[in-house]
Amino acid sequence: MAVNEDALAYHHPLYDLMLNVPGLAVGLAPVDRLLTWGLKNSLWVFPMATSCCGIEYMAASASRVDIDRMGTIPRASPRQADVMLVAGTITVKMAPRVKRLWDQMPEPKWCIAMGSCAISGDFYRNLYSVVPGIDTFLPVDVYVPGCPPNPEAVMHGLLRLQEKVEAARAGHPVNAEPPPELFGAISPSLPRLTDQNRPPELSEEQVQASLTVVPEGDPGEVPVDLTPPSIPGALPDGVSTELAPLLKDRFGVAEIPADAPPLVPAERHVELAATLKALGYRQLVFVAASHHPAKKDGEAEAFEVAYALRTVGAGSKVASWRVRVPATESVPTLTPTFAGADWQEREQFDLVGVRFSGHPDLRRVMLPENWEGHPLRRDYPADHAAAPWR
Amino acid sequence: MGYLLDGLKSMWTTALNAIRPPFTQEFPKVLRPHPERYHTSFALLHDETGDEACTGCGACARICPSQVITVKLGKRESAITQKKRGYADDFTLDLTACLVCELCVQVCPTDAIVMLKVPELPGFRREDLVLSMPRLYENEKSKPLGWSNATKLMAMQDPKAGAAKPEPSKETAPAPAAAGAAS
Amino acid sequence: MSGWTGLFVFLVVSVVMIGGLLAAAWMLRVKARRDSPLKRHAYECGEEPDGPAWIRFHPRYYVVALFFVLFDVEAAFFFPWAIRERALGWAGLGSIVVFTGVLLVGWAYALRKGALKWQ
Amino acid sequence: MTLFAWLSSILVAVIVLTVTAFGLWWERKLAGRMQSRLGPTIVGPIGLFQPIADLLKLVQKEPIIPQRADRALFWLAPPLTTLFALLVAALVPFGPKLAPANIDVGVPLIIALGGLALIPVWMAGWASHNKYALLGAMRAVAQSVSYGVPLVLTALVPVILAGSMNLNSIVAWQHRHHWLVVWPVFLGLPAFILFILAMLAEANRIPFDIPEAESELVAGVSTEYTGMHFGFIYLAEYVHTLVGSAVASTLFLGGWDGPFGPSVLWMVLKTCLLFSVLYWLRWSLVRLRADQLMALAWKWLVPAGLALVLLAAVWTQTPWGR
Repeated sequence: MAVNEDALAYHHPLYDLMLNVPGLAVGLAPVDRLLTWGLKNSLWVFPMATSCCGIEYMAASASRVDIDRMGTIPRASPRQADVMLVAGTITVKMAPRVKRLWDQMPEPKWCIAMGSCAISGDFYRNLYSVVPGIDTFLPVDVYVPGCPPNPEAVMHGLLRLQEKVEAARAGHPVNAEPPPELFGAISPSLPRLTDQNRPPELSEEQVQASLTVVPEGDPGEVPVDLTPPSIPGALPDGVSTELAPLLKDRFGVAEIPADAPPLVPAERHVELAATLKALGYRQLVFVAASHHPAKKDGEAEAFEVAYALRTVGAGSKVASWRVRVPATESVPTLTPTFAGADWQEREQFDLVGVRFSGHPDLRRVMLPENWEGHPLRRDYPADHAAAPWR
Repeated sequence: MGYLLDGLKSMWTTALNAIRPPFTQEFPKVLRPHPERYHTSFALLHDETGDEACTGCGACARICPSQVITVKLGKRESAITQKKRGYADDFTLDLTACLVCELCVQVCPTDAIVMLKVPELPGFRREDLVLSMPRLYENEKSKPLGWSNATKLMAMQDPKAGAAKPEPSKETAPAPAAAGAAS
Repeated sequence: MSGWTGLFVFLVVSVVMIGGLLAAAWMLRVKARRDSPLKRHAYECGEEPDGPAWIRFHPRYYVVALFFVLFDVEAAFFFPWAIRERALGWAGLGSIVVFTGVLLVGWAYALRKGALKWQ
Repeated sequence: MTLFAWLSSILVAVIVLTVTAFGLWWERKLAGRMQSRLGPTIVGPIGLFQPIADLLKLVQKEPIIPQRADRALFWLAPPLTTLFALLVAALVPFGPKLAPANIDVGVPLIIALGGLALIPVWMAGWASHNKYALLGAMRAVAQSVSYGVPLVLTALVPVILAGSMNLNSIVAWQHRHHWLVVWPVFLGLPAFILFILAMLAEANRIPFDIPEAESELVAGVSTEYTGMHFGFIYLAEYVHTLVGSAVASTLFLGGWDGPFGPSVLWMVLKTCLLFSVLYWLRWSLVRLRADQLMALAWKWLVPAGLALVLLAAVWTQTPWGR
């Protein structure tokens, strides 16, 4: 009846008109109650289940809790759903998809953030790739705490949503003002959609953030002084003994460290890989790059890339080495020798920013195309303002 | 043919299921009994003297993997024992990012923080899920407390005692809010 | 004749009922205050729609349609025979057996040619 | 006569729609029990008002027409699916001569109307301008077209035995002799099973629901539909199944014929029973692949249908079937 026009994201055009006819409003009161009753008792769910909370949601649909009892059925298409149940970590790459699906749902619609990851990003919330709470870009109606919440909590969340639907239609929306003493208690303290003092254009910005490249200043000015760690000898067992004479005799490597793979000159390492492949090291296990920022003693910024190969079959042997190049130079690609190096090198380019010369398709593989910077560089700030959705 | 046989078999199964009593426990009416170390929400306790058990040492805040606990240390004289000691001037547990991993309970030197057996109510705002100090002490009074606290968990790990540990009683009624309930 | 009148009346009633539901839906529909430009994009699991949907389809569907035209038209011939079946006696039966035989030869030929291979 | 037509039409249409609505509830209840759940319990007594709540919710949803859709077709298709599915109900006799339309060419008309219901499905799929919807519509058409042939052939069996295409006469014949599934059992039972299979395929129900296979096609034809328009597609599917089971019980289970009591009761009883069995099938079986579906129709059901027709013809020529 007394639908609070400003509190809801939708309105009934014709129904509102009818309410303005004198005398009709009284007659329509039971109709309105009936409509609200229908609205709150038929909440069809669009499960936006991305990780472990999704399993709990499934359990909620299954026999023990059975949310079908309250008329909640899952719909595969957002067009027919009323509630988006975000269950799981939403990454920055996923967020535009979630937003699009949310937009494609017809009004009236609601959103339930299930579990810590959806509410706040959980302990990934300062990570470069995770959205710190879906309420930075979606209007969330009910927050279900837990990590993950148990199936009963999902149903409880839906029951709370019913309360909210009813209250909103009755004209007193339930989350009007947050208690002031709790401001700032939540970290990271990012503007949320429900914040009163949130600039309205922020939402639009966040939508656009992942759709277009936002020009930003150079983020690489943050002073970071960390001693470059040596790549740990991750492969203590089974490291090949035939590697040492090979490196000393043919590749002129002077010393072979005990706790790290030997350093090979960048221009020779493709040849080394080919030689090892001929010796039976047929599988490229990993390509792992690390970033070493410039140090105070004059050592220039550099990248180290570690490679590991292994023989296939029983009694497998491992051969690993590393390559160190200044940040301005590139590492020759291993793609012609090992086809599997293609994506692994792309990944290192994506996350660390190492360039591989001769690589056939050097573009981002994990992060969105418009991502700025390389998040695993040591000078990449943890809470990067330029990262989308932040 | 295989499909036909399997189809008949599955039809038999569903028919049997249909006449069996269903598993469903009707949630708002019937509550499933929770285990004693059920991980949900938190409460701060009073010690046996009736004073606040928390000394504000911040061990929980340091161990918390997702850094949701903020403790503000204050030193003052106790109103009950008249001794000067540490207190938490402010204690906030942000349930929105909590992992419910129980580490804070395990490290607490004074058994001040324990878990509850009932989950926190789903909230309409993020702020509804922030457990401020009054709410944490309120939880002690009004909600059933879990079995585990730091002392009991430590005792479980004592090699001399072995794995033998007093299995908690099966009562599911809310524990009385009396001081020392968890010591 | 009366049967057809009944059918017509039923048609009118159904149209009115369905129209009534439509009218109710039109009257009670809600409207969003703010429309997102993404709302009216085609649903493609949250991705940008990739090209138009009105694309060319595999011809296997066409073959099924051809099959249908063949058999359904033949099946329609059965009806006049079916209601007069008793009166026509063994002679009618013999002729329909021949007809079915010819049909089945065509059916076997099509199957042999792999008309229903779904690849 | 006209008054009777109006009254019976309104009555039948209302009853079919109501029964369908509560059929939805019944299905969810049954599905719940088959999965050791309860099904709807909260909305109304034993969840009985669940379909009403769903309906009230659906009429309030915001209608969305996709950007590149064919607007007119998109709007028109879902009401038409319900209309065509509903029209068949006019021909089903609920008692001796008790049908809104008692037409002499009943059997072919039913099959024709069932085939007509295909057109709005295709309209919906095409107009949505959505790949899932189009693929779903494509599959729906291929499937219905394939299963139309065995449907026609199996419906011929009662026609041959009764010597009439009027549904009322067919039931009357069963009343005079036996229900078709009872005797001649070697004709009636296989024909009945074949008819049910073909009818399920026409209504796109499991195990023949590849047009809307959730795991691959989201929601098939109805992917882009919101609110009441989706409701119409949803409703049509159930009306189709309900009316289909009414037709099947008319043709093979003796329709309104029963040992005692009013004829309408028997008809309703048989229809609801068959309806429930179809749900039982739905919640027990897995769906077939598209090629298996086509192979089943063309390699097995069509020849089997032809054989049944010929067998029925031979039977009527023998002294027992005369």
